[in-house]
Parts: sequence; structure tokens; C-alpha cells
Amino acid sequence: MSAVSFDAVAAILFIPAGAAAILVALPNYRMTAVVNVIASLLTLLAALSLFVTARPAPGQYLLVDDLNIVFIVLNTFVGFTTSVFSASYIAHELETGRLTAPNLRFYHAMYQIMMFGMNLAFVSNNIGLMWVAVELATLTTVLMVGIYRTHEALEAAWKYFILGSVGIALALFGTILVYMAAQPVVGAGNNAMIWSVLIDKAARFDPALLSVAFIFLLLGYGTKVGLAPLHAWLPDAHAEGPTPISAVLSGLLLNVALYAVLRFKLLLAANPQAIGPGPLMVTMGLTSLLFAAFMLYRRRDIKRLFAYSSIEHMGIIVFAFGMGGPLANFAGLQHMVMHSLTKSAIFFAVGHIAQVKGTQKISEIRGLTESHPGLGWALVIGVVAIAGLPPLGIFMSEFLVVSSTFARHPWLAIPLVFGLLIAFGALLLRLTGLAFGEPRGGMAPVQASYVPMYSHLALVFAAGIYLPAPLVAWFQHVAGILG
Amino acid sequence: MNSTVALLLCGPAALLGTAILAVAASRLVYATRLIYGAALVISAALLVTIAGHLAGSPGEVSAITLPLGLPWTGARFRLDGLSAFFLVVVNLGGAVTSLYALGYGRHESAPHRVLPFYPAFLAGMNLVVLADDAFSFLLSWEFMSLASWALVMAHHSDAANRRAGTIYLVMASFGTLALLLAFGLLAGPTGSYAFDTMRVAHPGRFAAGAVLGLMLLGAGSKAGLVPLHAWLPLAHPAAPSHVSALMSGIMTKVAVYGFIRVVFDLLGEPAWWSGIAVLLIGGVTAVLGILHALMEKDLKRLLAYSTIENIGVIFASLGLALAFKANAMPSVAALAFTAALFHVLNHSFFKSLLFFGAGAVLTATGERDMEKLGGLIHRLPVTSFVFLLGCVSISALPPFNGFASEWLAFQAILQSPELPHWGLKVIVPAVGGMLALAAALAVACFVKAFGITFLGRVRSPVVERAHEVDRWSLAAMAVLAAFCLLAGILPGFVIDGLSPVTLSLIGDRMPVQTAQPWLSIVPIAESRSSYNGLLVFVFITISASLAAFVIHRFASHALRRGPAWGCGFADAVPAAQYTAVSFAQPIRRVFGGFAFRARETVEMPAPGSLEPARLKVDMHDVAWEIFYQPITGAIDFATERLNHLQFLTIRRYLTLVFLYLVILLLVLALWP
Amino acid sequence: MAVIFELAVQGAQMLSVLLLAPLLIGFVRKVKARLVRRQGPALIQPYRDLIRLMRKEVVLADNASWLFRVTPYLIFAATWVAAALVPTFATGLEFSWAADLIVIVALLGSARFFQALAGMDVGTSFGGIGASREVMIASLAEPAMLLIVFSLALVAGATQLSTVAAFMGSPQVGLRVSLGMSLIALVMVAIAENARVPVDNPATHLELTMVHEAMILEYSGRHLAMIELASFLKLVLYVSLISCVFLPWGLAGAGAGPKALAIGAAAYLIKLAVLAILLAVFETAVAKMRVFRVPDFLGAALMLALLGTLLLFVSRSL
Amino acid sequence: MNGLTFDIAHLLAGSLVLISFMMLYQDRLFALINVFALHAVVLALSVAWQAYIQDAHHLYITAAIALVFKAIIIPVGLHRIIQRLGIHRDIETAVGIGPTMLAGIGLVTLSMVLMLRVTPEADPLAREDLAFALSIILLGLLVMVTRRNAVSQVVGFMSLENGLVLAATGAKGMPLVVEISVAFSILIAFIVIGVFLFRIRERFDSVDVGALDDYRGERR
Repeated sequence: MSAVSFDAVAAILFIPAGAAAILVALPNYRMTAVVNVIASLLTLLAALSLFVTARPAPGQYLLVDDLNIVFIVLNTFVGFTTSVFSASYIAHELETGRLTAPNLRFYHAMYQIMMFGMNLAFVSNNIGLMWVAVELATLTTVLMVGIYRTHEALEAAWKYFILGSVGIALALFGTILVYMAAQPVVGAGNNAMIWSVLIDKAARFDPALLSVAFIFLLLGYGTKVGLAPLHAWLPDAHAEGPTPISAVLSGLLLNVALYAVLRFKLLLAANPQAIGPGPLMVTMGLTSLLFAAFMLYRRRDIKRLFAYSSIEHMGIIVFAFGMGGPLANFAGLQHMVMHSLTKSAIFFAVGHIAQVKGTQKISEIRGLTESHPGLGWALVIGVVAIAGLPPLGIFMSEFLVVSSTFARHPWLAIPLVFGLLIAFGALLLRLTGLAFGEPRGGMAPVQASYVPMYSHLALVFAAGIYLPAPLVAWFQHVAGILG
Repeated sequence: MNSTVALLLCGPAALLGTAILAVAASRLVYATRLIYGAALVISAALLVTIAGHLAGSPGEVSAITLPLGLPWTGARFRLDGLSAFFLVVVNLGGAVTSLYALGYGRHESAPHRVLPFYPAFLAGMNLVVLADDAFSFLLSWEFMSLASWALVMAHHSDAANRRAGTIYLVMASFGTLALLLAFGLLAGPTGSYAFDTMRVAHPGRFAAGAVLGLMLLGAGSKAGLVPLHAWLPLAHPAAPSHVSALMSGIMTKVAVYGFIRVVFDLLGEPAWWSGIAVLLIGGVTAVLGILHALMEKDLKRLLAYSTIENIGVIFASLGLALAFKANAMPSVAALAFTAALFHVLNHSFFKSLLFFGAGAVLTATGERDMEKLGGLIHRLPVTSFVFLLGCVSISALPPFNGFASEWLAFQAILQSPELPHWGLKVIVPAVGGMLALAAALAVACFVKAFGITFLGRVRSPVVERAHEVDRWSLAAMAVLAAFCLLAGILPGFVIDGLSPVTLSLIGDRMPVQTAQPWLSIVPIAESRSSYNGLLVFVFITISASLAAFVIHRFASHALRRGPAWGCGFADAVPAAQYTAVSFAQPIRRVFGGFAFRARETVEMPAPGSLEPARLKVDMHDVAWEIFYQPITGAIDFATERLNHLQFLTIRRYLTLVFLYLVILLLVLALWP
Repeated sequence: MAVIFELAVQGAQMLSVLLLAPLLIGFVRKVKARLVRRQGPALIQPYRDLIRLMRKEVVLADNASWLFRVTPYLIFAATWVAAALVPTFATGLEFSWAADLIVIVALLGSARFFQALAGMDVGTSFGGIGASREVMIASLAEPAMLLIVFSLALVAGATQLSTVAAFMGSPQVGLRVSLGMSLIALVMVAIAENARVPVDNPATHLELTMVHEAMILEYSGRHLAMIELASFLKLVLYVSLISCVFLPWGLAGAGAGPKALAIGAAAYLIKLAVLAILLAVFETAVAKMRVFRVPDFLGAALMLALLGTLLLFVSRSL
Repeated sequence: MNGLTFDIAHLLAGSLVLISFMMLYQDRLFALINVFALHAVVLALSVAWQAYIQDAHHLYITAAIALVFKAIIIPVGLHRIIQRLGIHRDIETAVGIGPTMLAGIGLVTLSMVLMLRVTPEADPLAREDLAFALSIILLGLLVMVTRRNAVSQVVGFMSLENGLVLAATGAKGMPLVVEISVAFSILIAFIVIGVFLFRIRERFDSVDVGALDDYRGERR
């Protein structure tokens, strides 16, 4: 492994960790936001350098391949933009006194630890390590969800914590089972947990063990992905935590869990006798899509609304990956990226909206395009994008998913389309209320940081019109890997 | 040879540029003139380009592939006869509308909500017509819907408009999903989304049927076929009038284009029965649409409903063409197809004209409710004249254009006995009856529209203050009226202009018309049937002027003004006139029963009491009650039930997880 | 030379219908009067009426618009053109190829369109009543008429009247149920269109029952004359339509000489007389019906016509 | 390996399952906690035994943790909490004891069926062990979902986690076992502390005396 490239991977891990340490120690809390932004930026740069530098050969613990590089770059990018957004957001929270200076230090340190955990989960080559990393990220988010110390926040955090812990346990058992399945073939010891080793020998593993393992992993990590009926923690965690955390949860943490599921899907797909992961994932995907679509209608809290839409989209993505095949996988990847960008942009907008309106109740927010055009139109574009309308990126992925599905299994496409339509109706209904009509609620001009949300939306728009050839080739390659 | 299409693509690009410019400039004073002027110029330029192409080499195809859209397919664009024709329709409409908007737009209360989306809307329609692969087609299609939605939402402070916009966009995306499924079938699992690969790949019987049905759902929902029409009379009037004109006159035609492109072009040879569904739906749509229009008292909604009727006529003709094509009668199929396209053109003319008129009335009086208008013919002489011409054309009266196309459709229907299949034999004349009924009702409807709005005595003070609208608007309306007359008296040229399209899609064409003596049109043979708009026009003018001359030469010129005969009551109040509702009453008595489940209840005061008697009429939109309310009800029910899942205790959530785990494990245990 | 002759014949026909129209009305009235044992007005009374109207001054309602004044000429012109297109005594004239049945129906339609508008122009409730009832009747009569046209066209394979007439004259027609149905339907439509009993009573001036009269209530003087003349023409049109389609005997063919034309003319006059008498008898025999029973009457016509068409389709394929 | 070692391991694992069953029919909190302590002890024994037969010495740490932390500290702590918060002492069941037992039996058979499909060339000890571990986990979950008291749910979770440790140690030569067991102990500590901090007396799902049942996510 060449020294340069190892540095890149190491940097991705050490910058957040170091930053966290600094933030904890940092006496001046005003600086924390700045440090946070800088650290995130550096991490992003390190991640980008992965493109130019040669990749390290898969090691004992770390691995960089085409699959996870997508996730890493996306992760660090959204992490960076979110840190920018959170700087302005947290400043306002400080003014209104919802947060205090010590909170602030804690918050930013946690933010970096979370980034560390997620990056570690992505680059880890060892399924045990991956498990640890995912749990680390989860626990940090639990702490941040509860940061407001309000009754609701604490309850949301508690719910998240308990359900999360059960998920952790199940995932761990799955991991152990995978080890047991691998051990006779690979031999005892560390090797039996190294993913790059497992994937080569997967064909000779015991299919029954592997199948049971996958079920536990699907449920364990699926809890984090927020698939129905394991989703219960997700809406409240999104609604009660600070908005940057909602953005990160929807935009990133779900992807982390999804990434884990994908890894094991590959493992299972490599073993012909084991149960096909496809049907399971398709079922869970459809369930989540339909369930979330219906749940969207009765929402009163704007952040919870978009949390449910995250569940819906995770359903679509899992469905796509479950369908498999070059088209569907391509669509799944694209949909995941687009959803991360769009959803975090929406949460950026929602955060500022909730701050200027002083409420999260949908019924008390009206006519945003009149009172705050900048935020209002950002919300409109975001919702239009998330609802899968052109010319924005999600349209392309939904186009591919639906059409390819209908061509292959017409009867699967019907519920899919149905769910999409139901969800669309709900989102549009709420959007009409929020963005149009006579303005209601706080009219104060907002000192928002428009750059993050509009840059996200611009990216989504560009991707809807034009995907650069190298990106496409790369996606297609990854789609090929995913089988 | 892709220069033409490349050139044409510059148009939409320029329009999009204008849209972006409008975002920046929309609050400036001269923004309105700037944007609409730009739109006018661009549409005109596009029109000229197309004209040049048609004049030079009508038949030939030019295509181009841009490295946009779906990576491995690319954004393909193609110009052939069909798209050329629809480009003419779109850009003619666009140009005239922009001209109208130059004046009308000044009265806009929220220009920053209209100006950016108007050029985008035009661009979207152009792109749909040019697109040559499923992705770009759907992208432009939905972009078009999105832009028009934004325009509908322009006056969003009115709750009704917001509702209209929401319903509109939901229906639009329903249609898009239907189209998406159709294209999915056509493209097959390999995902070959380019149209030219779809052309060569012929789907099986079932697939073809499914595609046809999905197209009826997808394109039909956009065009406003019953029962998918519910959004149309809400959304079209909600937009600013020039946009209503675009949506009603042009966008519905783009939907027709989508249907033709897929069903006639991509789907290959139709099955013999494929025409039946289209025919029936077309006929029913025509009758129900015009009946609804008759019951309306809101001028713009009346026009929207009559759009539904015309769409029905068009689809009925298309169904005929499909039936004849499927049964190897290309010449007649060409006749029916020509009728459909001709009617597309005509409707784009007079519907835009009428909406412009409605817009003029709106600016002059601020009223859309006919029952508050009346007597406008004295206040708005020019507007009322052109509006009258529009009414004559849409009522399919000779020598105007509406009659020419409907006459062709009837001629096609008369050829139906040659059809081999019983179903068609019986259905076609029935549909013919429906079309005749619709035509007759259209006359009634527009007698009402013009009579109540422009004639009679003034019903409310708003009319007193009304005065003629600006020159731009009048010019636009005059142009359209001229088109209506020209297309009516010289239909031969239009028909010959359409021949390349029919040749490419049907494989046959109508005989050359412009060579006929006296410029009359002869679908099959002169001995069978022929129509000469020019001659009729000349005859009527001559005999009318002759009569007038004779009268004024020999009869008395004396003329006296006096009060109208009030049956003994001196100057009855204007409220005593017939209103829109009372005018429709006889027809409501005849058709209302089954069409709207209309009920009239009379409340008589007690004998001797002096209260007025009351007549209450309640009508139902049957389609709405049968199709839409159950769906919304079901969704409401489901959400209510599911919503409890938001309020469970952690233990119950854990139970869910646990049960799910156990179920999965059981599945695994029972796995073979 | 031949062309001039042709044109002359064409012109003769146009003039003849124009001149015959009042006479026909007068004749019908006379017969009706005689049937009820009255002396009745002179045959040429309608001419006198028209001339008198021409001489009188026009009294315009206060807010009558230009449309109100233009309409009589339009109605007259449209009706006259339509009437002139129907072959009376000869087929295959110079312009008879323009005599398309659908066109004729549509021309009458436009005449009605403007008449209804004129009725609403003044803004009295009578005009409204008349217009709304007129369009209601038309909305049923026109489809019936078009279906009749369909079945004729299906028999003759053409919508062009002279061809149809020629075909009906030829022996190959034979007796057909559907033709009988269309005949009955056509008669019913003709009655409705010409505002005769039982649909409407041309002689009444009781506002609540009148339809046609209500629309032209505000007209006077020369305008009224034009409209009256137009309505006379309309009757002639229908009568000659029925006669040329269902009694096509004696029609002079294309390029026929003066002798054949003379025979045609004579035959035509006889047909007119016969039909007029029948009409008069019918009108005296039946009573006027309520306005809202008219839809049933016309609905029956519509059904008959549709049935005729369908039967024809069936018989075709047998 | 020779029969004896196998049988002992087998015996210990089996007795763990048995003790899990015992948990199902406890109706007193203290009794439940004591049973759990027993569970932890047996776990410690079996882990130690595994450490001995695989002579993997790091496993002794895990065993020690199990013994000290789970068998002593946590039970004592729970006793304290119960006394402090004055939680009343008997267990409310969401599902009656009888059905719960039946369900438990069903779960055990299910896990057996699943694991017996595993091809025998996977080391038999692992196979048996996994079957037991799986049943312990499922039984733990069952306790969590059928018992209403927070404390009993905590206990359920801990027994579940014992099953995990059993599986992990049973897997020959599995790395990170110690780390994992430590991590889990911390997790459990968090939960217990949370129970104490948030004064969760009765229900698991309302963190404050003030609001025992009204708020669950969105207010109605």
C-alpha cells in the first residue's frame, strides 16, 4: 500500500477524531463552530484526494473500493455543508437561548465523533469493526437528539436509544453468525471477519447459517435505515433534535446503515444456495414506501413530515437494490445520492423556517413564498425534487426504477407507482399549505445561510439534466458489482 | 441532416434563457413587455424555421442526440412530419398568446409569479414535441406540467386556485406515471428508451393493449378525457387568461400529440378492436363535456368544459383512424386522421381566441360570472365581434373552420359500413350520433355564452365602467379570427399540408385537394361528397348584400327607437332577462337527469304569504362522485387507521420488531 | 354557351324557390282554412304581407345592437343558399355538387344560431324564452337530421344531394325499412324545424307557448319581412328535400334539355301541392303539445333515425 | 475434541436456556433479578469453560466481566433503584404467563429447526451453541415485549445480550469478543442509568413522572 494513499484514508479518520479532541478541550466556545467547519472541510478534501491517489490494498481493517468511495465522498460533502449550515443555525439557537455555551462544545465534539464513526463504518474492511463504527455513530446521534433537554427531546432520544440498542444486538448476532459461517472455510481468527476475504470465499460458506445471519443483519441495520416496521425511532428523532442533526440523520446515517446492508447483500448474493436477499429487500422496501406514503397525510409537524418522506425514499432505494440488475442498481445508487442531497437541503430550509416562524407546526406556517421568498422557493424546489418531478435528479432514478420494474415484474410496479402517487399527493398538499396562501407566523427577515441548500439543489438539478460520463461509468461499474 | 432540429432546439433554449432572465428582471417596470416580446420573437422565429422546413422538404426527418438526460441513451430530438405539424400549432399559439399578453400582461397583479414560468411553459411544450426518447419526452412533459402548475398558482391567495393547482399537479403526475409504465413496457427490461428502437420492437398482444390503455390514462388525463377531466375545469380558468388560452388551446394538443406519437407511431400495427375504446371514450367525452359547459355560468369554466368536448371529438376521430388503419382501409384512415389533426389546429385557433375574449372581458369588467355581465356588445364592440366569430367557428357553422373539420369527421364515419367487424359497425354510427349531438349542443352552449355575456341589457354596474381593451390584445384576437375564417374557406390547403403526416403514420393520404375545381374539398370522390367553404362564403355574402341592396333600394328606410315590448309591464328590470342558468333550463330538463342527476326543488310560500317562491337546482359531477370521492375516502380511512402507529409505546414497537423477526425466521425455517 | 344555359337554370332554380316560398305558405293556409270550413285569405296574401312589411318603418328596441339589425339579412342569406342548393326540378346543375346534405343542415344551423342571438339581444324575457327553447329543440333535431343524413348517405353512398336523388330515382333502391324510418324521422324533424303544429304554432302569440315567434317578437318592418321570407324558404327547403329524396320522380337529370326541365318543373309543383295538403291536414288534425313534451317527440325522431341507420348497417352486411 | 468437554459446554448452554425460561414465569421483580444474576453466573461459567477448551485466555476477561458486572453490580444496582423509586414489586404482564411459556417453547423449537439445517461440517459445538444462543436471544426479546415494567425489560435486554456473548464465545477464535462484551456492558450501564435518571418507574416509554402516557411522539 503506497504511503500517500494510506494518508488519505487515515486523514478521513484522524481529522474528525482529532477535531473532536480539540473541540472538547477548546476553551473558547465561539471558536467551536469555526473549528467544526474547518475540520469538515479538511475531511472532505481528504476524501476527494482518494480519487487522485492510488487506493490502498485491502488491509486488516481498512478498505477503499468503488462501492464505498461513493459513500465516503457523499458523506464528507454533506457533512461539510451541514457544518456550514449548522454554524448559522446554532448561532441563532444560542441567541434564543435554547442552547448554552457548554452545550455548544459538546455538540460540535459529538458532531465530529459522529463523522468519525460514519467514515470508519465506510472504510472498515472488518465486519466487526464496521459494527462498532455504526453503533458509535448511532450513540453519538442519540446524545445529540437529546441535546435540547426538553421533555419531547429526551423521550425521542430514549426511544431512539432503546430501539437502537435492540437493533445493535440483532446486528451483532448476525455478524457472529457470519463469522461462524466463514470460520470453517477461512479458518478461525481475524481473517473470518475481513470482508474482502469473505466475499472471495462466500460461495463455500454454509448457506443456512448465512441466511439466518442475513435476516438478523437486515433487521439490525434495517432498524437504522428506518425501514417499516422498524422505523419507530426515526420520525421523533428527526423532529426533536437540532435540525442539522435531522439533516445528517436523513442524509448520512441512513446511508451508513444502508451501506452495511448492501455489503452483506453482496456476501449473500455470492452464495447461490442461500436465500436470495432480493425478495426480502423488495418486500421491506415496498412496505416502507406504502406505509410512509400513508403516514405523510396526518402529519402536523414539518420536520416529522420530512422524516417520513425519508422512510419512503429509503423504501424506494432498498426496493431498487432488491430488484437488482444494472438499471435498478444504478437507479438505487443515484436515488440514494440525490435523496441525501435533496433531503438535507430541505432540512436546511426547514431549520431556518422553523426559526423565523418560531414553530414547527405545519398549520401555523403559511405563504412562505410571500413572506420569505428565499426560503419558500427553496422549499418548493426541494419538495418538487423529493416528489420526483423533473428536471431534478430524483426523477431520473424513479424513471429507471419504475420503468425497469414494470418491464420485468409488472405486478411489483403497481404498488410501487401507487405508493409514489400517494406520497406525492401528501407532499403536494402540505407544500401548497406551507408555501402559498396568505402569509402566517413570524415575518422577521431571516439571516439564513442560503449557500448550502441552494448548492445542494443546484447539484440535484444538474444531475437531473446531465450526468458526467466518468460518474456514469463509475456508477455503472458499482451497479455491476452490486449484481 | 440534423441542422433543422438543432436550429429548432435553439428556440426552447432561448425561451429557458428568457425564463431565467425573467427571474431576475420580473420586478422591473418594463419586464412584462421585455419578456413577452422576447417570447413573441422566439416563437415567431421557430414558426419561420418550421415553415422553411415544410416549404423545403416536408417529408424528411432530421434527428440529433445531445449528451444530456439518460447517460446511455442521451437526449434525442427528432423532427418529422408529425412533430413539425404540432410545432406549428404550439408556436403559432405561443406567438399569438405572447402578442396578446403584451397588452394583457400589464394588468397582472403579481408579474413575478407569471413572467418566469411563461417562457418555461412554452419551452416545455416545444421540447415535448421534439423529444425522441422516453426520458426526454417525460422530462419535458412533466416540466410542462410543472411550469403550468406554477402559473395556475400565480394567484395563490385564492383558496380555490390553490385547490385547483394541487388537484392539477396530482392528476398530472398520475398521468406521467401512467406514461412511464407505458414506456417501460415499450422499452422492455433492457431499457432501450430511444423511440427508434421502440419503433422496430413490436410488443405482444397483451402488451400492446396495456400500452394503449396506459396512454389513454396518461395522455387522456392531460387532455381531459372523461372521467379524468375533473382537474381541467378547475385549473384552466384559475390561471391568467392568456395562460388559460395556452393550457386549453395548446397544452391539450400536446397531450394529443403524445397519444398519437405512441399509439400510431411507436406501437406498430394496431389490433382491430383497439379503436373501440378510443371511439367510445371520445364520444362520451364530447357529449358530457359540452353538457357541463352548458350548465356553467362562469365564462372561463364554460370554455374549459368546451375544451373537453373538442378533445372528445378529436379522440373520436383518432379512434376512427385507428379502427380503419387496423382493418386495412388506409385511405379512410387517412381521412379520419386528417379530420383529427385539422380539428386540433382549428381548436387551437378558436379556443385561444375565446379565452382571449374572456380575458378581455375580465380586464374590462373584473367579472367572470356571466350573470353579472350582459350588454357588453355596446361597450366592447371589437372584442364582441371577434368573440362572435370565435363562437361561430367553435359551433361548427359554415363557412368557418370548425365546420370543415367536423364535416371531414362525419365523412369518415360514413365510410364505416366497409368495416368488417360487427362491434365497430354498430359503435361507429352511435358515436356519430354522439358527435352530432355534441355539435348541436355546442351551438346552444355558445349562443348562451355570447348571448348572456355580450347581448341583452346590462346586468351589473361593472359593465357600465367597461371600455374596450388595448390594441395588442385586439390585434391578437383579430389575427386568430382571421385564421378561423381562412382555414374555413380554404381547407384544401390545410389538408394538403397534413398529407406528409398521414403518409408517414397511416401510409396513405387524402387525394390532393388544392387541384380540385373551385378549391372545394373532396374526401373520396366528388360524386360522393364535397364541400366548398369558399363558395358557401361567397354565396352567403352575395345573397346577403343583394338582399340588403334590394331592401335599401326599394323598401322604406324609416327607423324609430322605442322601448322593448314588455308585455304591458313598462321597463322591466334587467334582472327579468334570461340568465345563464335559466337559459340552460330546458336542456337541463332534457339531459340533466342522467348526466348530472340534477334535481329541481320548488319551495312555494304558504298561500297568502308574500315570500318569494324559490327554485333550487342541485347538480352533481357524476364522474367526480364515482371516481374521485371514493379514492379520497379510502385514503382518508387508511391514513386514519395507520396513524395510530405513530402513537404506540416503545414496548409495542419492540413487539413489532420481535414479531417481524419471528416471521422472517419462520419463513426461513419453512424455506425449501 | 352551355355554361351560360347551366348558370341560367341554376339562377332560375334559386329564383324559383324564392318566389314559390310565399305561395306555398299561402296555399297551406288556404287549405287549412278550408279544412275548418273557413274562406281563408287569398293565396297571394303572404306576398301582400311581405310588401306591406317592407313599406313599414322599423321600430328598434332601445338597446338593440348592430347584431340585431344585421341578423335578418344573414338568416335570409343562409336559408336562401341552403334552399337553393336542394334540387327542386333538376339534378346535376352547375353548382349542385356543392349541395352537400350536411352543409345544408349546417347552414340552417347557422341561421338558427343568429336568430337565437338576435332573440337575446334586446334583453326581454321573451327573447330568452324563445332562444333557449329554440336551441333545446335544435339540440335534438339536428342530431336526428344528421342521422337521417347518415342513413341516406349509406344507402346512396354519398352525402351529395343530387347523387342521392339520382340514386333514389334509380330502380336499385328497392323498399327498405330503414328508409321508411328515416322518412318518418325526417318529417318529424321538418315539422319541428319549421315551427309547425304540434311543436310550435306559427299563428299563436301567447308568449308562454311560443318559441319561434318569441325570438322575433321585437322585429318589425323590413327586418321582419326578411325573417318571414326566410322561414317561408325553410319550409320550401324541407318540402323539396323530402320530395327530391323520397319522391324523386320526374327530376331532370344532368345536362337535360328544356323539355325534361319543363317536366321536372311540373312534377315539382305537383309534389309541393301534395305535400302542402298533407301538412295542412296533419296540422288541423293534431293539437299543439306542451313545450316540455317536445323533447319526447324529437327524441322519438332521433331514435327512429338511429334505428334506421343501425338497421342499414346490419342489412348492409347481410 | 473429546465428548466430555463437549457435554459440559452443552450442559452449561442448555442450563442458560433453562434459566431464561425461569425468567418467563417470575412475577416478582426481586425474584426476577435474582434469576438473572444466576443467568449471569452460569454464563460466566460457560464462557470460562470455552476459554479453557479453546485455551483463548482473553475470554477469561469476558467471563470476569459477566461475573462481576452482570451477576453482582447490576442486580445490586437494580435492587437499589427499585427501593429508591419505590417501584411496586410485582411484575405486570402484557401477556399471561401461560401463553408466554408456550410462545417461549415455540421460539426454542424454531431456533432448533433453523440451526439444524446448518450442515454438520460446521463444527458441532458451534451448531449446538448457536441453537441455544438464538433461543436465549429470542427468549430475552420475549421478556422485553411481554413485561411492562421498565426493570424487567432491562433484565430481558441483558439476558438477550448474554445470549450474544454466549454465541460470540462459542464461535472459535472470534476476535473482538472482549471489546464487544465491554461495549455491551457500557450500553447496559447507560440503560440502567437512564432508567434511574429519567425516573422511569413503571413504563419504559415515558421518561418522566409528569407524563406517564400522554406523549408518544406527536401530540394528538
